[in-house]
Formats: sequence, structure tokens, C-alpha cells
Amino acid sequence: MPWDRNQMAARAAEELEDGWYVNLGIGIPTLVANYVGDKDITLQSENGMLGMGPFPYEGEEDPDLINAGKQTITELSRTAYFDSATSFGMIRGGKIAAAILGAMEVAENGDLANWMIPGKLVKGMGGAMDLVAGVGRVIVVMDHTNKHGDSKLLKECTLPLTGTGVVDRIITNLGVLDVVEGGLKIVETAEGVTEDEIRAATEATIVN
Amino acid sequence: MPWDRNQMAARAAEELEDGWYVNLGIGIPTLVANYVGDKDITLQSENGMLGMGPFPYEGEEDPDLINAGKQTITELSRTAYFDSATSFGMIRGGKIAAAILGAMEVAENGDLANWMIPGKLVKGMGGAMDLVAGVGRVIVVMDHTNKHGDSKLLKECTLPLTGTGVVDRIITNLGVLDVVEGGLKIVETAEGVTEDEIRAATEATIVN
Amino acid sequence: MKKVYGSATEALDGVLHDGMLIAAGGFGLCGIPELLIDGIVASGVKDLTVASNNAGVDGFGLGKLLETRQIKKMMSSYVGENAEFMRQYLSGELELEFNPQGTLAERMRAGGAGIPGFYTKTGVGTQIAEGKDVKQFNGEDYIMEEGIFADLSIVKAWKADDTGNLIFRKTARNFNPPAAMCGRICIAEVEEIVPRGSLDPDLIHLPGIYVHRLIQGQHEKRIEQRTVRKREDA
Amino acid sequence: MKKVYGSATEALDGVLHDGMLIAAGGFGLCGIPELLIDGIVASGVKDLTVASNNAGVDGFGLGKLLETRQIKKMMSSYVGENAEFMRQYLSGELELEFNPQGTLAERMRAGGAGIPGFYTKTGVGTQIAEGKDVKQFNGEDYIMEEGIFADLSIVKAWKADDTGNLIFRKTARNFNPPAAMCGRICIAEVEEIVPRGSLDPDLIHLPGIYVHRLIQGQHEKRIEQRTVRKREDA
Repeated sequence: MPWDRNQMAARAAEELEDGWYVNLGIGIPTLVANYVGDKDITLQSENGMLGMGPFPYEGEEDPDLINAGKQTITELSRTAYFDSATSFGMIRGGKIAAAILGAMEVAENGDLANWMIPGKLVKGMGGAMDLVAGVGRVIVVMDHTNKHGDSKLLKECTLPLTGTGVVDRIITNLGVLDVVEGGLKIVETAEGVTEDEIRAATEATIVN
Repeated sequence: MPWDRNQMAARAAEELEDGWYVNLGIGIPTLVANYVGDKDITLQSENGMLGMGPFPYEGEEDPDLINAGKQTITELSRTAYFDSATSFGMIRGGKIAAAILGAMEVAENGDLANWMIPGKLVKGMGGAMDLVAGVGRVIVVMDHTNKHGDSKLLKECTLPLTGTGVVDRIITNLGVLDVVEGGLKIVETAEGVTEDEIRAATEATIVN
Repeated sequence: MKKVYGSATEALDGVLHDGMLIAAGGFGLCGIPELLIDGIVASGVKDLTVASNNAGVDGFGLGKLLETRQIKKMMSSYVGENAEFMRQYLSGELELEFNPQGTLAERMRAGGAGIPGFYTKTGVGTQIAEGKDVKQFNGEDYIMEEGIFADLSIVKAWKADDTGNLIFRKTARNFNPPAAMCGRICIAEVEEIVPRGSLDPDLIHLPGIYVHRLIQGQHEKRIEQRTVRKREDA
Repeated sequence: MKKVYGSATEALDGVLHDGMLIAAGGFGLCGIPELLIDGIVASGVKDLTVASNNAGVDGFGLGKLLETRQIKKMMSSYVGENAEFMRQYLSGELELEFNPQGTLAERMRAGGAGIPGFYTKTGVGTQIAEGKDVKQFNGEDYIMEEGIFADLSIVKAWKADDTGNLIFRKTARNFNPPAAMCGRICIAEVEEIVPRGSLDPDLIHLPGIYVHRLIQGQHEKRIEQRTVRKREDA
């Protein structure tokens, strides 16, 4: 049976190693924070914070304390604040071990498209282009196919790119795939999903 | 009679305007701080401080509080500390209104040489190249001639340059000269010094 | 040299002109210069280019300057939390230059630090790279981005002393320091001006050299996305 | 993930190799990583290139690593407060790359921020510009300087918490933050490690993400130029 959102987030959390500084994108990636267990993970919020805590209790919201999704959050005992130039200095400078991001399309060469659909409302790339260019490891978490049933793992991206050759690993509802020489390699399947089912749902070249 | 060191410093202090942030070089420029009177001048020390105060009282020296000449100093109520990248960001970015610096040679086009004499011990340019390239106004304070009686205001510098076309005004023991189109212009003479005496002591073109 | 002014209108006097480039601090509605935005609305200055990570929401923040059509062009990384913005943009009334968020922040800092151009990997191979210089370092492509040199910076801080030394609070710091750095003139608004000497010189986020004018006032500090957890979750 | 080590030698274990590039914080003898320099002396690692604004004095600071001939090359803005340095330099035993002080600081910050090159006016038309790319912006020449990417950074701070968040004191901050940023590995030495939560998160100068290892110890903090005024001058 394919993974649900929470199972995908839990699987993504396994990617994180003790001591890592990590940036989580909006959507399913945000849920990853619930599954890090007792690993020593420090979350960055690219608007200027390391050590992002959970949502505040009702009545304790602070307008000066938000995350990159503009949601009210809290600080931890390890928290440090800094300005946006410093924040993206650490992103661009490779100090963030990993980013876990959503995507619209991933190509077999690691190209990523997750910021705009031509002809639709374009809101902007925010920090996504900086993150994929800068962080140590880019892990994409997304459904394997779109609502029409078409593969989101493609030979080539059709949408405008966020970055070229940037994706390291893809976690979908069907399993886990790595970007390797020549295409994508199946690393793991969701329980009850076969490699053949993944192949059938994937446009990108699958290599062994 | 030519000005002495303190008179040159006092004359240089007249160049400073209320509200300015200023960087003073080593030597006579350091003395300028004694003559700013009640003008609101904030001194920058390029090792990471705005609002540099006087030397400490004996016994109150702090090894963590030095100026760019590595001398122990004190802080003021307006003081702010920052790192060296930020410090030179404000210098390069033109936030410092003026630097008052010593020099070995100044050319009539504003070229400045004040960091090395080939064949002699070379200690380095420190922050001088950044200062002359970045600050709003570069004022040189130096003797008009060297110990051999040769002019230090030249048609062209003979020593390696600190910056090209960077000097705005020169205050020597004989008077005050501006770098203008075509050469140097005498702005003021020390009391009892004639313009002809300045011309005679100057190799650079003097224009009217 | 008095930096403290009585109001946004007084502080803005003489520094506004049509067609100017303004850099604004803030992220979403967090740490935005509310009072100075109101002052610019009141001034009627127009054809502005505004460099700001976001464009406010309808009726608040930079959204106010969009409603009055005083903005000709935005330089931003993320917009469209604002219906009026989208309407003007889609109808061609408003120009928009997208900048990756980190590139925008660094372009502001670079302008403030006298750096007219720098190389970054961000955006290589994407639309963002179109028309930009490419240079290889260690066999990899980087694109050149230019420093932003604004005519005016408007920023919001928590506290200031009267020399303009600024302290920010939590994530309301965000784009404010780089925005402040890149302006030929910078005006800061704060919640409280304290006597000089009451801020620890080791703990100043932005030295007063960057701040030319200063006002104090009440801030609404609107929350854009109120997210909470219930106490029983604890 | 434990960052705190028991000694300089323990903290340096496994990160040193001959021929490596080390970025060191400090200005003169102020805010220098005394303990880590001693640890590097003890390690015997050699052929080092050291990026540091100054080169210490005879017998103290980086002067110790010069005495033991462990340094092959210095990248500095001001040297020669050190007789042994000058002897080795004039005899050709030691290479020296002069960098304008602000260029050196910015090259370190750039390396730490993933910026491989930037343009500056500093040094245009001087020896420093020789061999460097020139580009015009607004009709004026600028030269390109490259980011410094060090194998190791060694820095000195005042206080740290155990996650590596650092606070500096007065002008001992200087090159330490940019030096810390540009290292693949950064080791910090501090006067005191405090429990996490005891540093105000708004007032951290360098977030722990930049600091991989951490030691605490006694510092001599030698004064290079003791200048005072007499009380009767007051």
C-alpha cells in the first residue's frame, strides 16, 4: 500500500543524521519535524533563525517570531536569530546539511521544478533556488504521480527549473529513489508496492 | 612659519563636519581627535568599532579593546562593535564620510602612495587601500617635503600606489591644497608662508 | 547631529522623489516599516521601484502603496499574498523582477558594502540566469548578480539609541539590516528610542552609521498566519 | 552531537594535514586562538598556508608557528611586527600574499557564504590588481577577488553554549566571524562554555552552525601596545 503523507514524512525523517542543521519546505516536509525522534536536529527557518520550535500555545503568538511560511512559531534553548543575508550566506555556503522540499517535477538528471507553472498564478521562488543550489543534500518528498496519474519523475522537466542536477533523493508515496548516473535507482519500496509498480508509474529512466 | 604637527592636526580637524563618521590614520592623523571640539564626530577603528574613545587610565587597559594601531583604547556611550567584514563593508560602501591619512607621496592627479618603499621592509597596506577606495573624502596630512627637502607633492608618484585619483585635499606643514582638474590648487597657506614658497617646495603642477 | 524626527512625514521630508528606488526591510508582515509606508502613501510620491522580499497584503504593509498605484516595479522573491498585486501584475500595470530570496538579501548587503557584483550558484540553469554573466570557478558555472544601491532605505527595528544604533527582535530582523545598508539615506522606525549608553555596544545589530533618520511610534505588528497548538498537546 | 572537546589537541585530532589552508581569527594579538595555535604547534603539521590579518609577534600567536617553520605561506594585510617573520620572508623561506584588510575579511565572508568571487574598487590601479579580472560598473573599474575556502578555521570567542553559539567581546570580535564562516571545519576556543539557553538568542554573534568543535580554556590575552593616559589628564 502506498505511503500516506505522514508515512512519507516519517520516511524522510530517517534521512536526517544526528547533529545536522536542516531546512524543511512547506507541506509534507514540514511534517518531518514530528518524526526526528531523539536525533539532535536543528531546524533552520530561512527568514533568520536556527533552532525553530513548534507552534506556540494559544495566546502566546508573537508577531516578531514567524517561520518562512509566515506562521507563528516558538524558540528553543539552542535558538539563534540573524538577518536574511547571513541566513542565505549559510545556505549558499553549504552549512545546511540537507533540505527536504516538495516538488512539481523531478528529472532523471536531478533537475527540479517546484516554483512556477506558466500561465498560472506565479508567486515566486522564495528561497527555493538558494536552498537547492547551496545545501549539502536535497531530498524531495512528493506524490509519485499528479492528479491525472502522470508521473512526476520525468526524463526531462517540462516546467521552469528551480535548479539543475540538484536532487539527491526522492521520497514518494511509492518508495525511495536516488538520482544516479544514467537515471533513477529504486532504493526502497513502500510496503506492498513492487518495483514493477514503481517502474510503471515512472517516466524517468530507472537504472539498476 | 610652517605649521607643526599639532597645528596640522588642528587644521585637519576643521575639515570635519558635524555628524560625520571618520577614520583617522596612524601618526599626525591620530592627533586630529584632540581638536574636534564640540562637533559630533564618531571615530571608526577599522578593526571593528565605531565610537572610539581615548586611551584608558593606567590599570584599566583591556586586551579585548584596541584600535587599528593595536593600542589600548576605551569605549564611549555611542560605541558599537562589529566584525571586520562588516567594518570594511561600511568603509567600501561609502558610509565613512572621511579618512585622514598620512602619505609618502601624493600626485597631482590624486594618486596616493603610503604603504611601501621597494627594497625596504614592507609591512603591508593594512586597511589603507580599502579606506582610500571607499570613504567619501580622503584628506592627506603630511610634511610638504621629505627629509632631503624633496617635494612629496609630485607630478607622478614614484612609489607603489595605495590608490589612484583618490586624494581630495592635502594638508601639509606649509598649507592646504586641493586636487583639481589639471593639478593642485592652493586653498590656504600657513601663517607667514607665501604661495610662492609653496610653489617652490612643490613639484606637482599648481593651478589657479 | 540630530537623527530623531517627530513623525514619519518629518523624517521623509526632502528625501522622496518620483521614480526612486526604495529598499524596504521586513519578511511578510513581520518587521515591516509600517509608519514609513504610511508616510510614503501620504506623500503621494510615485513611480517607485521597491526592493522588498514580499509585497504586503491587501490593505497592509506595501499593499497600501500598491492600492494607491505609487509602485511601478517590485523586486521580490515571493508575492501574491495580495489580490491587488496580482491584479496589477496580470494587467501589466506593475512590473515585477523576481530575485531568489538569498540573492535579493545578498544584493542589498553587497550594495551597502560597495560591491557592485558577485557570483552565485543560485539560479544557474534557470530563468533567473537569463542575460546574466556566467563565470566558471573550479569547473562549475556561477552567475553574476549586481549589488542594489537604493536611493532610500526604510526599516523597522525594536529599539534604537539616539545615535541610530539599532536592535532587532527575533525574526523581525530578517531583511532589515541588509536593506538598511544599501540605501544612500536610511530611515529607521522603532518601538522605543532609549538614551545613548543604555544599549550594550557588544549587542548592537546595526551600528548607527547606517541610520540617518529615526522615528519612534506604535506598531500594529499584524500576524499573517496565526498557527497555534492546543495546551493539551503538550 | 557533542561539540565540546577536552583540549586543543583533542579538538584538532583528525582535522590536520600537511599543506592545508587554515583561516585564523584575530587582529594583532587581540582575539587570537591561542590554545589552538599551541595545539597546531604540538601536532607538527607542516607546509601550512594561513589566512590571518597579521602574523603574531615573536614567540606569541602565529609567531609560534613561524618559529617552528610550520607555515609555508601567509595571506595577510599587515605583518612584520615579528622579526622571525621578516627573516624568513626576506630569505625566501616564507611566501606572503598581501591582501588589503577589507578584501581579506570579505574574501573570508564570501567563501563562507558560497560566493566564489566579488568585485571591489579596493586596489584598482595598484600592485594588488595585477593579474586580476577587471570589470566596469557604471563606467568605473573594479577588480575581482576570490572567496577563501579554508580546510580549517580556528577562532577565539568570549563565551559559547554547548551548541556552539558564540559571543565575542569588544574589538576581539574582528576577523573571527568571517574566519569561522570560511572553514570546512571550524574549531572555536572560548573563555567560558555556558549551558544552552543562557545566551539570549537575539544576541548571538555567530550561530553554532558555523562551529563544529569547541574548547574552553585560560587565555593569556597579551597586549601588544599598552597605551594609557594619566588620571591627572582627566
